[in-house]
Amino acid sequence: MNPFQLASPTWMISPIILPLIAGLLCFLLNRRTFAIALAAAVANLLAVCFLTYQLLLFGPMRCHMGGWQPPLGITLRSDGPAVLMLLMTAVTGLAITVYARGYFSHRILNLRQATQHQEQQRYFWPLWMLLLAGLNGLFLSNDIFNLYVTLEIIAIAAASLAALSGKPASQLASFRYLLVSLLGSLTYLLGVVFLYRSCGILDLDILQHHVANGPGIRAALALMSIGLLLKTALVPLHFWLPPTHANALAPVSVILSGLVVKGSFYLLFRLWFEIFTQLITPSALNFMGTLGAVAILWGAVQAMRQHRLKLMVAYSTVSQLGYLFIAFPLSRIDESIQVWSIVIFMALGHACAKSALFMVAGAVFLHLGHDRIKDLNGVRASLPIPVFAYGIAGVSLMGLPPSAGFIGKWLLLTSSLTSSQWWWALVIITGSLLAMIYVFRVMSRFFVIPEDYSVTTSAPLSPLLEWPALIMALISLFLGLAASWPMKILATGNTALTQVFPGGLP
Amino acid sequence: MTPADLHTILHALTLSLVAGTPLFMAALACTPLQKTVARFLPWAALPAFLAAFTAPANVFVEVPWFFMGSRMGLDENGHIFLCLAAFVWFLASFSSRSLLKDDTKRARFLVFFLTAMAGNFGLILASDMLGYYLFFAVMSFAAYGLVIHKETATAAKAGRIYLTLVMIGEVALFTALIILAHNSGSLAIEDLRGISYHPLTLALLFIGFGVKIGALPLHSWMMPAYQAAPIPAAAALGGAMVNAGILGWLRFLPLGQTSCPTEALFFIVAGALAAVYGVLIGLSHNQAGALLGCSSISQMGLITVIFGLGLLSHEAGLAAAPVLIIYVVHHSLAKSSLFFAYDLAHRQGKTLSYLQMTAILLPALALAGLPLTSGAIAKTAFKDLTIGLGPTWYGLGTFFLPITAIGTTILMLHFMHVLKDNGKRSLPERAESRTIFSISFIAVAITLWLWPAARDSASHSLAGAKILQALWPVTAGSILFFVWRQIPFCNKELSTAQEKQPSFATLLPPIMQLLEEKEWQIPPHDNVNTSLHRLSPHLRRLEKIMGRWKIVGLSYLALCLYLVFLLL
Amino acid sequence: MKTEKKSIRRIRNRGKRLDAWQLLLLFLLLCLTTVLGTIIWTMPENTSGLTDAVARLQEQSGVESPVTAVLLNFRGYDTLLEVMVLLLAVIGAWSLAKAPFSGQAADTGPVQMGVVRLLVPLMFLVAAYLVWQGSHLAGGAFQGGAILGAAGVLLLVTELLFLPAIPALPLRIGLVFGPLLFVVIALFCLCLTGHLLGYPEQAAGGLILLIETACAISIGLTLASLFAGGHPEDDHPQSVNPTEHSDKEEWP
Amino acid sequence: MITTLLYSMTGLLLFAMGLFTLFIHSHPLRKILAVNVMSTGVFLIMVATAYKPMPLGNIDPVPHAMVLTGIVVSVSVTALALLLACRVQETSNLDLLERKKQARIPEESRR
Amino acid sequence: MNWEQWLLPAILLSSFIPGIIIFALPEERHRLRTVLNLCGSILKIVLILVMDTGIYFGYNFEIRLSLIPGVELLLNGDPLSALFATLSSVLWLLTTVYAIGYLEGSPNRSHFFGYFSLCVTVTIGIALAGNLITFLLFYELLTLTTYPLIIHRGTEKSLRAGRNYLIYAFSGGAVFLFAVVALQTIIGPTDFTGAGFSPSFIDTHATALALIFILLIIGVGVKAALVPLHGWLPQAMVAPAPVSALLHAVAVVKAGAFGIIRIVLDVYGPQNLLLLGVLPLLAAVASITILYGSIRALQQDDLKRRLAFSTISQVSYIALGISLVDQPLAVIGGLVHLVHQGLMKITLFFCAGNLAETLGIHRISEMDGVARRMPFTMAAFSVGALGMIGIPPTVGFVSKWYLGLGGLAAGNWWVVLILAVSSLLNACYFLPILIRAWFGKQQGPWPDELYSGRFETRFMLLIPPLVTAFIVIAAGAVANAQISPLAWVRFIVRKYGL
Repeated sequence: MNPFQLASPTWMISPIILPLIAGLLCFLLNRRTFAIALAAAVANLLAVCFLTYQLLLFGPMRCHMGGWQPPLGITLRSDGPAVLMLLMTAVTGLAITVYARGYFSHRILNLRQATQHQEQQRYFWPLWMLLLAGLNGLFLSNDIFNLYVTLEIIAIAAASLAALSGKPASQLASFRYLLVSLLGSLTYLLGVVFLYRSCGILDLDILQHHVANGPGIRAALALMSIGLLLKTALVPLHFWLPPTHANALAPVSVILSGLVVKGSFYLLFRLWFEIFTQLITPSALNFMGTLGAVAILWGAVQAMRQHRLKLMVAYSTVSQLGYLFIAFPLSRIDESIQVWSIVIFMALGHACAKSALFMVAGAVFLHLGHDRIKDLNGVRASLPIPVFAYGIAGVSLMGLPPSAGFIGKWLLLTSSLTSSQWWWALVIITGSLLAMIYVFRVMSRFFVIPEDYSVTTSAPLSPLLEWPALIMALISLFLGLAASWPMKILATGNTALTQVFPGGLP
Repeated sequence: MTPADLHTILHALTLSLVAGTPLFMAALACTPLQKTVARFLPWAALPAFLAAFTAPANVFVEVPWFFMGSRMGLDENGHIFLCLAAFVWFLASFSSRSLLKDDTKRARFLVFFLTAMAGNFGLILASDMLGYYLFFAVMSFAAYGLVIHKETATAAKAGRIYLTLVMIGEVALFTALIILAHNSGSLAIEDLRGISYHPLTLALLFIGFGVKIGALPLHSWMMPAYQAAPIPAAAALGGAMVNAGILGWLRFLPLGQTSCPTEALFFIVAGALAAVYGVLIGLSHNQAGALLGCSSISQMGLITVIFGLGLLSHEAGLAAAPVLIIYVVHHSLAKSSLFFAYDLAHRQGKTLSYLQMTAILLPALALAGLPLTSGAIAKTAFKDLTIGLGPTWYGLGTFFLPITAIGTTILMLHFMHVLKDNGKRSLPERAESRTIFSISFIAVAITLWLWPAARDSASHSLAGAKILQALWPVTAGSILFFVWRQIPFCNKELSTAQEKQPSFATLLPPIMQLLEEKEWQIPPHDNVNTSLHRLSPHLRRLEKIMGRWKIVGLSYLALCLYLVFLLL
Repeated sequence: MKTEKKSIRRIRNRGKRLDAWQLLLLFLLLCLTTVLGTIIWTMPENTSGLTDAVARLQEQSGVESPVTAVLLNFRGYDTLLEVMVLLLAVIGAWSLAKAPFSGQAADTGPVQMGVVRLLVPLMFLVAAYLVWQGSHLAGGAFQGGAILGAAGVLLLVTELLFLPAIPALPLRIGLVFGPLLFVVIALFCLCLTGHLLGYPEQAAGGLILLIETACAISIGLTLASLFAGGHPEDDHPQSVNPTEHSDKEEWP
Repeated sequence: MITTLLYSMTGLLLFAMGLFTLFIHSHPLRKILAVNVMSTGVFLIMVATAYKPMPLGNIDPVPHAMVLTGIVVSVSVTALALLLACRVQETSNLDLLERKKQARIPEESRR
Repeated sequence: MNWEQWLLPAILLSSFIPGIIIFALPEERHRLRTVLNLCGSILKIVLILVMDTGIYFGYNFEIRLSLIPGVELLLNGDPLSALFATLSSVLWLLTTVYAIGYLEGSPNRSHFFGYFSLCVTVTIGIALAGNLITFLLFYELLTLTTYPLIIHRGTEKSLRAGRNYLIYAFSGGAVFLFAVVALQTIIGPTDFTGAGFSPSFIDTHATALALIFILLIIGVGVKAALVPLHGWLPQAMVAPAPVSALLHAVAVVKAGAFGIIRIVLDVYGPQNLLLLGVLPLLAAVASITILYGSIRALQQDDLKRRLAFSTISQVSYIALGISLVDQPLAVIGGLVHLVHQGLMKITLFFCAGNLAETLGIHRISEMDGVARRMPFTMAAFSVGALGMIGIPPTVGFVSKWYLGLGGLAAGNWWVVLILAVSSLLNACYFLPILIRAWFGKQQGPWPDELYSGRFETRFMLLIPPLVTAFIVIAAGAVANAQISPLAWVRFIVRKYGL
């Protein structure tokens, strides 16, 4: 079979291989690293678009690595959710790549520490490219052990990136992050062992049909879930996230908050709602939902009390992740499928909005040299575009229409009410209100223009720092208007989804 | 275009000119043309005259687009009232022309004066409820500007009282009209015939128009307002605008349609009390304007009584209506004449000559019902009405009417007395005011005698018994007045005693106190929300504890165990 | 006073006795272990895993050792990513700091020198053997690479080799060589057979050996680099002020 | 059978011990070691899984491969963690910093 | 795709695009900005008039965009939306003119006018919304776009006001969202059909539907400033005068009131609401608000605050009228007051802004004799104030008249009582202002006289209030004509088949 023809599933490897090669080249070569990374990011986006097109044409596909069929070989699979996550990663990734360029260029302008900043940039590109490859691998992989390896790639790359700024606080946070990641990975691996011991199968498709009802598998699911929860930073296991995300360099924060946490969550969700669906008990779903609810409230309350912009944004991530978990108990009624659309919308919306927020935070930081919320007065005048982006992204976080966050929240609310679990709806609504408070606490500062305000910073920000943020924010806003497209992708080949919406899909 | 069409158009044009001319002039007064407007001020009333004499009766022009569907036209009463109003306004504007020569607030006066005039004419033309209400309101509010024109403290106070009462009246009238419109299902005044009146409606109507008339509990604006307003404006107030209230009652009360004896009794009692009260309170004043106001209260009390009588029964109503008209014509002419006399005295600046005094005595004592005057005709008509109503009300005509006549005589003589030494300095244009007074004097003297509708009463009043009956109260009053003049303590300056008027502004403070700053507000806070601010350290500590490794371990293990437990 | 004493006691007790939280932790841990242990205990042991599948396809893998077959052929993709993990670790390590560099010449005694001289070539030899042996017995790139790495560590410990002193570019080439070759071969296979890492059956053995050799070298270098703990002196892009590092002898 | 169990239980115990150390001890080196012990425990269970008693035939090579991969990963992570710990130790006292971290406002970078 | 469909987005874009361009314009380009603003608003008026005509002649304007199943954006031009859209667009033009004059020479004008245009876009969006979700969308966006306007001055006070506004508005929005979702789970799509949902739902979900109705009203009641939810409005007075004018007359408060109308007439439908029996509650709240607002207004010395409380009071007339939904006359009164209140209140705010901007007068106690200095402004103010009291022939009377008739028709005498008391209270707090201004004697110099020129104030500031004041009288005087707000409202009511 010709691997280059239109219907070939082999195209699936391109989102993995392209950044991988780019990462190797970035490390190998000294010059033009940005060009390589940018090319890879663009190529990745094109590849993912192609995959989407393929998916819409031919439905879900599997790619057997090395031609070996499961159960022995490793399989990649592209289906609706995976492609959507890939799209999210690719778009955000491109924005991050551009933004990082602007960020580092701006910092290198500061001659005193130019060498250090150049070093940071030098290692940023390979790490970021490999991380991208790892993420894409995670979304595509259909093999439970291969997933472990991708998780590790992500963990190491992410921890290294988090420590990149070279400041003690970030290194400490990164160390902790690494340990937590390891703990999570090991717990996950232990689960894998249990699973393999029970079934002797690593391929998810086969597992899905061969899930025996034994305690081993259940323990495996529990262990894998806890490991992934740890990596996803669900309250009470979120302690590592805010310092890590807040102390990293701005592009890194964007990567960590926008993409990395989504990876582990995606895996967790897939395990629960695709593979081990039969094993899930209502009480377990409710338990996850409760944790999610606690996360929403706790994260929001913590975000409200922060004095630094980046910490606030980081805690908002903690809070927003909770929404993803609220989807768990709501799945029961709808046979666990509509829940996909909820999660996807929340995740997409959050990824875009949070990227924008961290980009703005980074721009503000570069502009002012600090990000203390109470001293942010008047930024509007000097940084109109980032402030605008902040506002729009904030709208998405708050779940106001027409953002993607709104669609997600709408679906959540609808599900919670149709299933007569209105208490989740209350939590969701409260969460949005708290989000409003923390978003606008900063927003109002941006708008105050003191009498004696004058732009004091030396260099004007490059457009590379401003526009990616705005574009991401706009995407998060208008994704809601274009919500039927993700729905269509999600539904492709998913018979269950079409059953849920008997009236037909848009 | 047929002649009929042409006729209709002409009719409509005339009618719209009636209110339109003053309005247009009012608009012009806002421009630099105000001097011209002031010069041509009397001409504003001319279209009204024209309409009153030429417009066919009971031909109505529908103006569906205006307001909420308007109807304009003149019925029989309308002709009379319009004529009367036009006359009074004409004289008043004539008189104010000179007043405005060098008034800095000329434009303002002109605007209010002309607007009030337009309102007054308009309401007479309006033959639908809302049109009436519209022009009534326009007139009432514009009159406020006349009352307060002098901008003195007393004027301000008079204005406040006037405005408060006008507002109460407007609201009451609004409510009454809504109820009427609801009950009749239409806005036309004719459609009110035959509907049943709730006592509440009657009460609201009483209040609504009673304010303008000065019916008893609502009278208190009259004295200060008549005193405070410039005299021509006061003449318009007392001679023309008061009639708007009467016309209102005439149109909206179920006079001659239904009998409502209880409410009628209320009208009668209130009117009778006002008739007496006006006199009594008048004796404590020694300002000419205020005195005329008191006299109006008293006279309007009598009119209220006539209304009360008319409400007693269907027949009574039919009988009362012409009496009312006669009385209104009489009163309004006499009262305006007195105002012009006051104006004359005011301007002349020195004591009036005996000829003048005698001339002024005519309208003054006409109010008291001196034989051979219009007052005698009106009172005769009144008396005839009471006689017609049977023994119950007979006493009203024979006993009560003379008493009020005595009172009025005293009051009027007091007025003359006050007038005699009122002027302090000489003002220009005495001649003009003399002319005006002469015209009004002639009007008072001859109108009712020449007027066909009053012919019966006129001839009645010439009967010897009637003359005697009318004469003795006047005589008695005069005697009493001179006696009263001799009693020293009665002549003290009483007029400064101002009445306390409970206005809404004074009623409200307690409520306001009650609500002061009770509004729920999120307490102001600088940085973080208050409660959160207080909680902040705790939250931080908790978050820190949750970040400790052993706590993390605990939660990790607990979650792990629990999940295993849940899944197993 | 009292609180002081208390705090002193607390400080003294720290590390010796477990406080309530720790006891609770221990308890929970025991519970979890017990539960998991019980599950393992009761787990039915009837699955043969993928043994049969591997045995069935062993022929086509091009190597005799089942582990190597799984590692580099059936699940070669895992290994590809795993090599990336190693590389990532190096990049991460390099991003953290510059390798410590004393700037002093090695003060090596004769015994040490002798041992090194003896051991390092031997290690190279063993490594080569392990890689070659990987195709039919236990062994392979990782094992070989580990030995190579150990040799590097030995050199580093004896300060005979200054990793930081090696010009960055060759070092980077060495590090990337294995992974890059792996990827290139994988893509090459893609062109040939239509599958990533789908070796043509006849060339499988050779290709696997090629990959293993390359990877072993890179892995060895990787491990040594990790031990060195940082990036070489001149590893940054367009140096603002390129500092000439002293010319120390690189090989004894 | 019993062999498998023995190895598995040992592995589990190692995992638990590592876990305990990771949570109780604050020194970074101990933590890193604890994680290593844990991973060793997991690998042990995995290897035990691969062992098949005679009737079933050969050992299972897949877990072997997995363990190999796992070891490599573990090595990489350990190396990175050690370096990170060193860096942290170099710049400041880890314990002190951890205790004070929340109290003061950390600065991302000084310009 | 035909022009009927594209007209609605075009209407939205006619202010959205200028808004975006204005954001991008540098501060100094005020001439271009002015041109853009005016062109946008005039174009919008033209388009809306086209729509009005089309609606009158029975064209169907509708465009839908389905997001996900159950969530559909629907723009729909029906007579009711035409009413609100026309009001908004006309007043927007005037406010724009006014704002250009008002902000002459002040900083951050790009920013201001950008949000200003967005705000109007969103308001028109609310008008054109064809189902509850679209309404919700624009309703929330309205909060967002007005917030920067409220805190435009950037002082601590305005920030506090802005924060309160946000908390109120978003809490309301959250409740609204919850209610909308709950409603949709029960009745399915919530398109504004004009008939409400099928009565069969009442049999099954009576309690839930009643509760949801209350929640919906709370949700929109925050913006409509119904009494326990009104706290943000007086504080929001720190905003510049054009913003206050916009907030009170056109955008925010009206959006809330419009929401109430939509919910009652379109979402639930009169019949269902009568069955549910929740309308008396709305009527009671509206009545309390009317009285409370008036009484609180009496206490204020700050002119804008007094006007703010007056708004609270006046807007509830709309709610009151709508709550008597079985009486067409009351509904007419409520609906027409939507327009009338807007006209009157915007006049008052323009005038208040003129006083502040020209003479620095903010308090009523400083207004003695101001009419002699600024006769035209005060004349306009007086017209507005008399309208508020309900003096004919202003538009205020027309609304009150219909409300009263409707109340009586429903057998609710207390409605008339409320109207009467409220009129008295209105008089109590407006007439003293007029008296001071016209007949008071100037006490010393004006607080902060900023302008002296040919006219009493800047030309751009003078024109809008005079125009609106003229409309206040004219629209009242020709209320019964073929083209008047009242006529259109009658058309609406006929369409709803009341």
